[in-house]
Amino acid sequence: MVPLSWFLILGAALFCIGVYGVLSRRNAIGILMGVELILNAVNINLIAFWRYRTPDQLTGLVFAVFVMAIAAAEAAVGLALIIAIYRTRNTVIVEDVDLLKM
Amino acid sequence: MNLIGLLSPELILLATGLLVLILDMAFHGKEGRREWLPFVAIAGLIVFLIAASFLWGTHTSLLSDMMAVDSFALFFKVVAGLSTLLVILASWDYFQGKTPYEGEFYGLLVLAALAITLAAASTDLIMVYLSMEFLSIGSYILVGYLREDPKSNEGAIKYFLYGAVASGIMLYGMSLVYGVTGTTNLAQIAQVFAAGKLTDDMLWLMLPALIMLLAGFGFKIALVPFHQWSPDAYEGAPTPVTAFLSVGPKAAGFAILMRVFLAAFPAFQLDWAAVLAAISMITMTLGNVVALKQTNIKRMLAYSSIAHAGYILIGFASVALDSPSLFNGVNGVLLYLLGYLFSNVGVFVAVIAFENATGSNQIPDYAGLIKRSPWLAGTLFVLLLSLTGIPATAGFLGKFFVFAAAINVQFYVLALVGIVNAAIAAFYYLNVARYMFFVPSQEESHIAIAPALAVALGVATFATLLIGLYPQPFIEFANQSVRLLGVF
Amino acid sequence: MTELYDWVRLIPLFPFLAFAIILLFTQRNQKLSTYLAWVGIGLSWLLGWTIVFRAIGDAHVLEEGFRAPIFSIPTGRGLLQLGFQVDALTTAMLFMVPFVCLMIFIYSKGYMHGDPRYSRFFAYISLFATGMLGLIVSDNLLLLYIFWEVMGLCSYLLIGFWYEKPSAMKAGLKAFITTRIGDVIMFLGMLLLYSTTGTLSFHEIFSEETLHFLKETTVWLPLVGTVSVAPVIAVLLFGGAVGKSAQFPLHVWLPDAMEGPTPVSALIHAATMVSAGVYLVARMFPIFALLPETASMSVVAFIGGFTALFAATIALAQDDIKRVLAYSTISQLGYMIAALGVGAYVAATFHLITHAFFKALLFLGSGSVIHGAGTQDMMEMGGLRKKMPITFWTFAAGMLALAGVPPFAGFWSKDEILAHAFEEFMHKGVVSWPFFVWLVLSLGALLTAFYMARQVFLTFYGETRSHHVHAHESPKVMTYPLIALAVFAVFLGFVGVPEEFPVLGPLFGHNLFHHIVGHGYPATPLNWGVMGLSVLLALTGLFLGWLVYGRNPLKEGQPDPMTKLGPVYTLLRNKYYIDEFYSKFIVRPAVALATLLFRFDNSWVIDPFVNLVGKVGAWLSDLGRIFDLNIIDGIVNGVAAVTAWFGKILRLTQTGKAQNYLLVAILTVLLLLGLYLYLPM
Amino acid sequence: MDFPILTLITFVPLLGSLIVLCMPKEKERLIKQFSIAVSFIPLILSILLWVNLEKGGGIQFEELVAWIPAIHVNYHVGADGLSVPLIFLTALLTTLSLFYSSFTIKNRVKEFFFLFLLLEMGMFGVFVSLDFVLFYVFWEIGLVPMYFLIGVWGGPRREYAAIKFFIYTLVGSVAMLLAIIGIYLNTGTFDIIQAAAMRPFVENFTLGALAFWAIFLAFAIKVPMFPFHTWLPDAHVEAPTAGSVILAGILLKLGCYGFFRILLPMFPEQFHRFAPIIAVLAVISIVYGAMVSMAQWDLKKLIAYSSVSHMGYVMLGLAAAAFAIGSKDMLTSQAIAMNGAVFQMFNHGIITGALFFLVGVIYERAHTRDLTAFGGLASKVPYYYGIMLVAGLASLGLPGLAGFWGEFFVFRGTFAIAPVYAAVGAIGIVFTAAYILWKVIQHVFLGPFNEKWANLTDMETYEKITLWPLVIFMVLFGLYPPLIVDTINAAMTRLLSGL
Repeated sequence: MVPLSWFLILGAALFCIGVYGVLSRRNAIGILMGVELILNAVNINLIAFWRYRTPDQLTGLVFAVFVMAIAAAEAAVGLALIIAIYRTRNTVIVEDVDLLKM
Repeated sequence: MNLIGLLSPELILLATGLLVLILDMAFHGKEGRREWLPFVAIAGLIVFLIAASFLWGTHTSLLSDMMAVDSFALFFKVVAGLSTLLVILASWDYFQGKTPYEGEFYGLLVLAALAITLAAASTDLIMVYLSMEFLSIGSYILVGYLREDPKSNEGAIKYFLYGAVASGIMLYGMSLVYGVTGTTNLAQIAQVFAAGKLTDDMLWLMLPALIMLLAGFGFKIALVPFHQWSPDAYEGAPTPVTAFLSVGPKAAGFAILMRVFLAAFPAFQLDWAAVLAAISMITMTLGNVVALKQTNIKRMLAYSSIAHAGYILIGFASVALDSPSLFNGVNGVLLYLLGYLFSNVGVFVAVIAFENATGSNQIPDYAGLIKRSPWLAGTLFVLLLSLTGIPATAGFLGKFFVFAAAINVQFYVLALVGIVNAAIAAFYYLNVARYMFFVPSQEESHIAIAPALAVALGVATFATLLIGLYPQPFIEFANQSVRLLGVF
Repeated sequence: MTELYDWVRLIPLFPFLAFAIILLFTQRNQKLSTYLAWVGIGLSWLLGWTIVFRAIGDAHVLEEGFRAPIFSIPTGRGLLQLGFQVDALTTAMLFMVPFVCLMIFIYSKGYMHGDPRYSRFFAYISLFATGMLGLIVSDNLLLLYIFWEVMGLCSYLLIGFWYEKPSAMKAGLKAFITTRIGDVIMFLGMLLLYSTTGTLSFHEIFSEETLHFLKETTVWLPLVGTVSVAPVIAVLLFGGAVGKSAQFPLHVWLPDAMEGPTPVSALIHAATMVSAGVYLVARMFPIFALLPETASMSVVAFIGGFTALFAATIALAQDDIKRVLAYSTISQLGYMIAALGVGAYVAATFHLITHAFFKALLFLGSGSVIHGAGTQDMMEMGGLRKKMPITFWTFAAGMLALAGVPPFAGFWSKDEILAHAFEEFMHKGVVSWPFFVWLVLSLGALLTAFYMARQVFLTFYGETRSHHVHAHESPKVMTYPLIALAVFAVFLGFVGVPEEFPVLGPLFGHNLFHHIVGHGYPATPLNWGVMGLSVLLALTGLFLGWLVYGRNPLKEGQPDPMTKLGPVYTLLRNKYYIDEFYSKFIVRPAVALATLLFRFDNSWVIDPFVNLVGKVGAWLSDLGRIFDLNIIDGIVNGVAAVTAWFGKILRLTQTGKAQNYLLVAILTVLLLLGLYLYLPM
Repeated sequence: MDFPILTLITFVPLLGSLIVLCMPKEKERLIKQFSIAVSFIPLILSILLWVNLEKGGGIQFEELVAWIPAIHVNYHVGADGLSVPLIFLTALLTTLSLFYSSFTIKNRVKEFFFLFLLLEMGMFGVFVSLDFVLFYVFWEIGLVPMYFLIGVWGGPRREYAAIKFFIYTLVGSVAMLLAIIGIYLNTGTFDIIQAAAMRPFVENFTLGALAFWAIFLAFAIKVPMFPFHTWLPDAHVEAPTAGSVILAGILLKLGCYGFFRILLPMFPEQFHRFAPIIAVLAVISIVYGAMVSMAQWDLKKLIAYSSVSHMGYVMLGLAAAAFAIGSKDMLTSQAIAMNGAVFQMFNHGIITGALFFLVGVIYERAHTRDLTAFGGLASKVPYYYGIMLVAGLASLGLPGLAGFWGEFFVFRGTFAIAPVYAAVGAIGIVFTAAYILWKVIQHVFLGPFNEKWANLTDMETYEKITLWPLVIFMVLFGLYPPLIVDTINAAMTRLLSGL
């Protein structure tokens, strides 16, 4: 069957794409998506590790489930904040949001 | 003690938080402010503290080793309770006319406190993650609480984005840890390493894992270079929230940092201690020197709190739990946090009082404060002295212990950088004092302090001096709390 | 019965009390102040002479000395004992000092009459008397030094007594600082002595074993190397004497000291300050003479001899009646020092005493002249003989004494010095210091006689050379002291007549003076040749003086014949330009250096340091900001470039600010990662 | 110890200051009178202290109460022949300063007297503390009131001077903090006496050297010694009269006291080894300070710099004593040097205190301190002239006045141990005479009268009352030194024999 490392590589790749997205997206929503990618990379890792190392304990699965749940909550809050910004500034382009600096 | 008993503090907080939210909702749209809402929250917090005090001395774990009930957790329960209490007092009439949703604020604050207590108690990576996210999400909302205020929003969004990514990275690290050890329970992780049956390539994975964890914790504590969200968030957030952020999440971050690293990764102490020492030097230096130039007191305090994170980290970087001396590092961190809690929140309370009266956060506007309100100036000065680390104040005790810890493990350089920073810090704290006392102001109008603020200020100042002058009980408390479950 | 000697403690106390009371309470009441001062010094005088006359008959005291301790200061486990004493030398001084002081005190009443700070004057001179009396009765070097300094202070106060006059003010300061320089050297000598022997008490220092110990001990000096300690101590102490006794090169303060009221000049030049220097050398003589072959004696002999001649020459060309006397004082002190330099201990002391009397007389006389004539410039005087007879006759007596005409006091003492020097020379048989001293001093005798003659003729003979001089005799309160002193100036010499001297020798108790102070020192044998020569020189000097100034006295407007000497005259008149030299090469550079240092301190120590703190702080803070903004942006842009590189696939983007932060975080993670991977574990 | 006299001395001022804090600030008369009254209590007690002190009895009047048992920190106070005179000096100068200020301080009276009493407590605390932490606490507490005294009631550049003073001292003291911890970790006690007895650093010289220099820095800045003196001119010049008096009179002594109480007993080996360096710095301080003050035209600055010079004597004596550690036959010279140093500390307190008061007196009237602006005042203000003359002469070490003995003993002790240093240092004596007599006396009082000051008034009664005690002490100790040397000598001999 497929070796563990393939999954890990997939996870790593996904993680990097997520990070890149986070860094490169101008749109706050886009960044949020990048974050989601990162979390999914994590999930892949967790599941893979669970399956290959401790299939008899559910730790990995449970962890993954929690991550998804939290991801959802996080996204909700994030979107709320983005909307608030949009209300006051009419933009979701993060680099325009720079009132606060030294 | 049964499960309910052991969990009672958390449950009480949960109940209080929900109760406040519900009450707020129930009475929504009614005329006038609901001044009594904070009372509910305060009452709840007091009950919480009392309940917590019953757990003194109990050392056990529950929820299948997800959570610990130990002195360490207890200590942070107290920290969380006290800081939240003070912040609620501070925000009493801050929101007047600023937002219609005042009630929720208190609810959220209480729940954030709950998050802190959970974070400090969690002994499993999953639990760590959950509690941290709980705290983070709460914090995001609090920072962005003034929806109409663009600055508030901006602070929130930056905080959020940074936090989301940071937790993502941390999480990736956790997944690796899990992968290597096959467990998420801190104690078991430690056992795995102790057993030493791991292959090298497995161990190799631990390094990125640890670093990623560090990134996550560093974000919470606002360690350089994971600090950059904090000035913006601090400045943007409503001042009471800033006060809370500068203490609560920091404390939680340290709690988790210490518990995870001490409980799960003692095997790697040499590695992470070195990294933490380096980070702590950078952190305090950068925080202090950047603070020098700030003219907005909130921003100045933001950087000063970064610097303080650096000092605190000295203690943990030079942790030596098995050393015969009293200065094992951890108790230094705890004492520092305790003193810092009162001093820093106190300073913020004073800032809020000033802001309420003048609407300004600019340091030059503090000119002639001694004339306008001697007590405000006096107490603020004492608190600033404490932050500077002058003896007879709480701040000195903390510095004393962390420096002692550094010397104890012969981290002389670390201690040296520490004291140099302490001297630099005096510049900007004294600068505020200079305006308050030396510079005459054209504005002579008296500044009235609302009773709630007065109480908060009084408590903070008193506690600062008490800890400074009679530290014995607090030291014992800290020494007790050093006992983490699973660690000796 | 030693009780009497115990009273010696009181001798300095009386004038001190007078000083304190006057200064604190009776400033308003001039009469009362005067009488207080008189009573103070008077009591000291009575007590002093009582002790003297008892001591003269008391061989034990004269040889062993009697000590009256005051208090002791703990020094670690030991004690530093301070006290007073009576011994031979003290007795001799005690005979002179209080009496001369008393005379001057009385005289002052007339002289200072009507001065706005009349009372304070008497307070100061009382303190001055305290200083001198204390000095001569001290039984240890430290106490001596203390009183020594007290006198320095008084000289400062009194010379600058009319401080409204800038010249007086400056003179006071000059006197203090100049003597202070000498004092510091002496201070070091004292320290060396103390730390070598562990004691400062005279009778302990001069005890056999200590002297022996000093003989043995050596000290390492930078530049010089290891030398025997005694001469070092001696020379250092001598530094103090040079300052106080106005010997070359520290003599410059004394002529300027003429700015003070004349009684002060009398005090300083006759009874007290300057004699203190000689007294010190005489007191410490055993140390000087411990190793005669070493530098100690020769230095003393040279300085003394040189000064004696050098000052005498300057005196030739001065017009100020007091300045002439001032330089004669310096010269005479040179005699004493030189005498000590050739070991003529007794002779030096003898000259010290006699000189004190007649010099006091001369100064008070000149004061009386000034008081009468209203000027100090001899060129304006003349013909005062008739108008001020008493002053004239007394002054003349003093003059003859100073010139060394027999049988006046000065003759005997001076002759003893010369004789001793010559004796030494004969004894050695080689041309060395004694010869030099004898030669120089004999020459000096000639000059002395000449300039004194010049002074007298210019002042008292001929006609007054200035229309606004309307002289009158001074009041009795001033003239009586003159007479009293004149008596001593004439007869005092007889106490020191050499034993062999026909008639007079036996008549006056076989050199009484030598019996008092000279035990342990061989009496100088009478030497007719030397004596004859010195008399001859003195008379020649007087004759020349008469030739130039007496035969046909100077008329108004006539130039001083001295001017015929041309450049030499100018040189002498300007005192060899030594003052100018000092101010140019010592004072100004010192002040300049101080200013320089201050500049340094102000702009190179303080400012940079603070500005460093400030600037560095600001700079770092900027750096921090740069770090937080620009550098990060920079990195970002760099990364942006990198992304642009494989942005062929993805759309080229530039990052937003919030993302900068994230970028830093992630870069850090990667950095740490890299570190760990490449650092050996 | 039946009667907690030291505790009373230390904390009565604190109590007083708190009471002052509670008084309404309109009641200025009351505040002033009350503060002065309060300051008399420690004064009387300190006299009792001196009277009851058993000479050579070592540490006495001890009080030992556990303060922070968790880290073995005790409230441990005590006094001996070294500290008692300084305690008395502190009490005396504070009382006089308060009295003087009650006439001269016009604005923000309440704060002034509150802070001043606080300051007094801090100073007492340092002199009585026998526990490092306690010592450090008081050491730092003294900083804050002085910071305000300079910053609020000071001259034109007061803010700069205040912050400079604070930062300099802070830098020093934080360094000391590390050393204190180091000592604790080596000895397991914060007790100064015990720790010293344990000789923490005999086996580890290098570590000891580190700690030594750390503490040295703290004290040297306070003294101040040559390269660290630069905060002093500003602080003195800007501070109000009373502030300068206390600053010069007491705060500088804190540093010297530290050298005697902590550095010498704790690090004999290191002190011995580094004595040459310290001696050189001391000599530089003496000569350099004297020359620089000779270059001043601002009266106050001149006296400020003279302090650098005079404290140099103290350090010289100390360094000399350290020089001879180990050579037993030097004990006498060592003791003499140390006696001289301590005596000099005391003298400098009264003399320079008096001088600063006198500067204040003239400044109150003329509103200038420029020496060139005066001239010939002697006949106009004879009383002032007289006092100034005495103080000045005492300062230049005229025998018969207190100043002489300090210098004499220092030089005597030093000369026997390190002659060259003493010889070079002696140059300072001449310059001191020069700047006192030439700059101060001559430019202000002598010469033709400057008509500008035609209506200058002589000293007021309150000014006389302020200055007489100091003058009396100058003369008293000048004429009969055993009065104080007995006390000091006993303590010093004990201290030295302990090394």
